[in-house]
Parts: sequence; structure tokens; C-alpha cells
Amino acid sequence: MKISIQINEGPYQHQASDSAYQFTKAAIAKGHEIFRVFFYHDGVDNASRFTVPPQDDRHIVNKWAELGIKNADGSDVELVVCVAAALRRGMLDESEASKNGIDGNNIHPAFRISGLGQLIEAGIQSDRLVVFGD
Amino acid sequence: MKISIQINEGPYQHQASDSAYQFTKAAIAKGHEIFRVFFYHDGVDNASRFTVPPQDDRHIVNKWAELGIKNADGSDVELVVCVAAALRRGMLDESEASKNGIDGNNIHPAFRISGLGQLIEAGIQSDRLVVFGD
Amino acid sequence: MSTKKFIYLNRKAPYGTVYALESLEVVLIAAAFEQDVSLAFIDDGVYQIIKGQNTDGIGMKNFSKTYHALGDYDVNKIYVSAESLEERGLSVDDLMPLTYEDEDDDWAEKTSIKIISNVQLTKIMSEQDVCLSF
Amino acid sequence: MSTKKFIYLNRKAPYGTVYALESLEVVLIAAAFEQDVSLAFIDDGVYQIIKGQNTDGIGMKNFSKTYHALGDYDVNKIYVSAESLEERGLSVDDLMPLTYEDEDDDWAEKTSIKIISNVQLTKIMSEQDVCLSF
Amino acid sequence: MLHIVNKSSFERNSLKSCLNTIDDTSIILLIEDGVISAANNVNSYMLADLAADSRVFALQEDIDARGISSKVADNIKLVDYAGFVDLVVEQGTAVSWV
Amino acid sequence: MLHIVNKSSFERNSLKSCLNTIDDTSIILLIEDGVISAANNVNSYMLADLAADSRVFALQEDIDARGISSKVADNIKLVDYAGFVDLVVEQGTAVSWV
Repeated sequence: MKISIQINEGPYQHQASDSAYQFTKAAIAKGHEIFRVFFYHDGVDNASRFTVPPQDDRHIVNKWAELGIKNADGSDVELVVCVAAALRRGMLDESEASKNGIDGNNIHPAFRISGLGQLIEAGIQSDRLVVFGD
Repeated sequence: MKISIQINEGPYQHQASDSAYQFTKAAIAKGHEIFRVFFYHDGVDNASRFTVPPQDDRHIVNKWAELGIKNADGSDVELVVCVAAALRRGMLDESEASKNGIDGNNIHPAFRISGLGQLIEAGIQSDRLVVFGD
Repeated sequence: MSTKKFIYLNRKAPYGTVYALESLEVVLIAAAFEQDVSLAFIDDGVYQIIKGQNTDGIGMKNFSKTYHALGDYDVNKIYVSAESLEERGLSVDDLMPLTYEDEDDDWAEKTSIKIISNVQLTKIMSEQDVCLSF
Repeated sequence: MSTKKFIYLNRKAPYGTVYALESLEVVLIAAAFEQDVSLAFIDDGVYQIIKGQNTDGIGMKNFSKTYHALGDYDVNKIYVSAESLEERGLSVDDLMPLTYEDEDDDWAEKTSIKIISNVQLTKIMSEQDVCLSF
Repeated sequence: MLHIVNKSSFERNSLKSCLNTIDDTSIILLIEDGVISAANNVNSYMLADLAADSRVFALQEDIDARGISSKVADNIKLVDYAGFVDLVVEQGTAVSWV
Repeated sequence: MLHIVNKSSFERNSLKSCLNTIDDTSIILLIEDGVISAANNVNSYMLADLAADSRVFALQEDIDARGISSKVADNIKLVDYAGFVDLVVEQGTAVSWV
């Protein structure tokens, strides 16, 4: 089955991102396709490549970026960050940074900034959309 | 009177930072001294110089950094970001970035990263400590 | 693209958290996708569409007028929980008049708001393909 | 530095949000400042010090053992709400045995936990200089 | 002591918990979504008792934002941010029921 | 329909709101702090009725994390993350009461 995920909260403050990650891993292990993970609201903060958790704690950003996020057919799971939510929370990729005259960027390369339409499209294209939030 | 403020939530998602800002402005207008504003939990995200809100919306980070945050005697209001909370949420100044091998930093220069001891010290040195959170 | 039934559940008061605003942003984008869209205001979500909101004092953007645009985007199935209104001592007269022009009835202006019971809401929800709650 | 009375109110369950963990981090730092420190566990905060927490399945750090360090830091006024325990069907036997060594009594090991009523909590709170709630 | 409540009593238990620890000298201030509890038909019996005793305040700016100024119960005292500051100064230790 | 509740019913109104919209085919899954409502003495009458009808599930991993595995009411059905995925697949549209 084709499943998409929406994550509404940032890493560490709420369990949302951890739960979504465990769910995503379990879904892929069962052979389902994760069509898209859409990061909205404070969820955009899960995409920061500046994140430095304590050594004895999990690295949520890297877990999303590196581990187990390939579908059974080997395709990548799309990690999409809402651009409007990201900008007002200081999450920028190179293109948005240069557009807005900011000398730096912090979106991890495994994530992609895009519009809210990608969430709606995920709802349309997927058999299920599961939301994780506060 | 000497007052300190603790802010536990990031900008835009919760009203905490807005309320704290309005409170701080009003306290200064009344001649009180704001000893320290301490950003903890997701509150550290209020210090991001990457923040780009929509044109018709308030710029919370700049409001803290630039407007009305001088005490009646002309001294700056200290804006302190908890280092432990900041690192796990991808908020870095130059020094923390280089210590952790990250090629970039996003703390606005009006804010200063420091330890949790600064919160306790604020509690000891101030007549009041007011918390704004979720 | 196929057509699906989307419902947006708005459960939180405006301004205290960003969910009301960012939910509205989703709905307006969603309208462009020509899906079957419903909005439900339940619990404290009913405060999102109350008349006479004035945010001058809190320094935040008053986005309540944007709800009037929903009709122009053909979003005219707006459900409000009777039980939620009643618990809060509110009636339909306290709500902003949200309307649309009915193209099947010589563009007559009609109300988009329908006050529904929990039983009706249950039935409406059970018919949806995608349910996003904010 | 002068001595003040600090109380930390812990009201949230662990893991669902970070408040429990980051509150514990504050308390441990605070201990170094030799202030008069009390901790109160009320509402869902009582789950923070329940026995037998096992976080292997959720992929988060189990920090519950750190509460045992409180005694070593001379934090031994740990209040737990009787009403909150009772509402949740819990008793003191469900809690981790948090102890300290009493230097005035030949270093005898004693319990730090005191079960208190709302009336007692009200009195304790009214005697504090600083109250931080998490 | 000043008790600050920033959540709607419909959504969270924070006002209820706060009311458990009120003594004769405590004052409650409702801010942010907490002002919803200042509305007429909303406030609990216990809050109403305190309000009758002039010990419940609500932040005008947050009431205005939520469009409920005409709904506020008569005996709730309204303050602006300057009044909020005064309450913090006058009432001793502040506790925020976040 | 699958109703996902992730908050303690002591802290928030989300379980209560969810219960208002349950029909004969609805299933409830408790995750994160929501598992607190799976404990013996905690769950509401209405949740107990649904549980008796085998329609209330709780996530084992979240129960273990909170140290309440011995407290869970008998008729609550436990699932792991794989079981969570199965419920999403089998039960149609999912709604998260965040």
C-alpha cells in the first residue's frame, strides 16, 4: 500500500518525529511504499543539518536522512519540507537563502523544500495519510 | 524591580515568545530592569538569524534583537540561549559550529549561547522569574 | 488527478498556537487541486471563525478575514459543531458570515456554514478519504 | 550568592514531550548553585519516576535512572501528589525508590520521596521564591 | 502568589491543576488561550468563586484577539500588559501553569 | 476509520473529542502519552465499552517506555509498530487527534 506521513512538530521537544520514524521503518519492513514524508509546522526543524544531539542520544535528523528510508524497491523516501513553514522558522536551503539575502543555509541535503501542494498531492496519490503531531 | 524571563517555545508555533516580548516591553516601559531573557527548550529557535517571515507578519527574532530591548538605564537586555537545548535543535553560534565540525551557524549576534546555570543565576539575582511556554 | 474527499478538522483556538493559521494556508492551497474539501470547526476551533477578532494588542497578524476568501475558492462546506458552540456559550450569530455564490442558482449568495451535531460529524468523517486535524 | 527557595513542578509524562528530561537537566545544574531545591511531581508528572521504564522500543534515551543521582546532589525534597497518584491508580510502590544519605544521621540511607496532599503542596509552593514548571 | 494560566480549560487540565493549589492570597491571571476560561458560560464554579472575590484577572489584549470581549464574565478583572507587569511585581512569586 | 490519540486524557481533551465521533466501525489506537488512558483505573466508561468490544488498541512500545505494562486494562489490545501499520492499512482513513 502507498502511505504518506505528515509530521507537525520539531525533533526532541515532541515524540511526533520519533513515532513517525518508527512507523515509517515498520511500514517499509512490511513492504509498503512510503510515498512521501511531509514536514509541516515546527516539523520543518527535523531537516536541520546543524543538529548536534548529545553523544548518548539518537540523532533524529540523520536517522531520517540515512537509515532505513529506502522503500522495498530501493527507491528513496521523499522527505519534503514545507517552504512557508520553513522560512518563518529559519530553515533555509541554498536557493531560499540566496533569494532572501541570508548568508547561510541549514537544510540537510536529504530533504527538499517545496510547497504545501506536495502535502495535498500526497493525500491524493497515497492510499493513506498518517499525521504525527503534538 | 529586577525581572527575568524564561521562554520555552519557538517562534510562530506558540504565542509564548510574542507574549514574553510584549511583557518585556511593558516592564521596561514601567522602569523595571529585565535582568535576563533565557531561551530554553524549543525557545532556542527564537534566536535564528535565518528566520524569514512573510512580509505582512511580525519578525519575532528581529523584534527581540532590535526593538525596545534596552533597559531604562540604556543597558542591553541579555538574551541567553541554552547551549544544551540549542545543540540538539540545530542552533549554533560560530564557536559551537566549529567545535562540532558544522560548516555554518545561525545564532543572531544579539543572542548569546550559554549554560543552564544562567537560568538558575537569573532566578537567584532577579526579584521575579516569569515563564512563558506551551 | 483523481478526486478525493478531504476534511480538515480545526480544533484549536487561534493565536495561542499557529495551527489555525497554517491550517488555513493548507486549505487555500488545497482548493487549487479541485478536490472535494470540507472544513469542520470543533472544540476550541470554533473560536477561529468568531466575529470581531482584533489582534492589534498582541502584535500578531489578524488572519480571520482570510476565511471570507474560502467561498471564492469554492470551499463552501464549512461545518461547525453545535455541541462545541453550546459548551462555550456561543451561537451562530457570534460567527463571521462565511458565504459563497451558488453558480447553480444564478450566483445567489448563500451561507457556507452548517451547524452540525456530533452524530452528523461522525457520519461526515466516515465518508472521507483524507482527514487532517489541526 | 544568596540562597533562595526553588521549586520545580513536573507535570508532564516522560517521552511524549521533552519537558521531563530537560527539567531534570535544570535541576541537576541547579544543585551546583547550593540553593534550597524542591521537586514536585504532580498530574502526569508522576509517570516520570515510575519503576521499570523501558525505552528500547521507541528508540529514545531512557533517562529515568538519572533521578537516582538527585540524592548525590543533595536534592532530597521530592514531593509527589497523593491525589495525582490516586487518580491514576498508582501508589508509592510503583515509584522508583529515590534516596539520599543523611549526613546528620550517620549517613543513613533515607527516602527522598514524600507523598503530599494538594493542601500541603499549596503551602510548600507559597513558601518558594522561584517556581519553574515543566 | 501569581498563577498564570495560558491554556483553554476545554483543551488542557492546567487551570484545573492550578485551582488545586490556590490559597487565600493567590491570584489567577488568564493569558493567551487561557482567556477562554474568562467567558461567561465557561468558567468553572471554583473559578467563579475566586472571580467573585476579585482574584481572577484576564489579559485584555488576548481577549480582544479572540473576539470574546463581549462574553467576559462581569467579575473578571481585565488588565493590559502593563497591568500584567504590575501583578508580577505586586503578587510575589509567579508560577506559570505551562 | 482509525482514530489515533497521542495525549493523556488527564492532560488534554483529545480522547474525549475523539469519543464524540466514534461510530460502529471505528477503532481507537492509543500511542505516545495517549497510552496512559489504557491503564486500568484510568479509562473512561465510554472507552471501557469500546475496549470490551475489542476496539481499543495501544502501542506496546509506548506502554513499556512509561513503565505501565502491568497496569494495562485486560481488554485493551496491544500492538507493536508493525501492528500499528496493519491497523492503518486495514481500517481505512486515519485521523490523528493531535
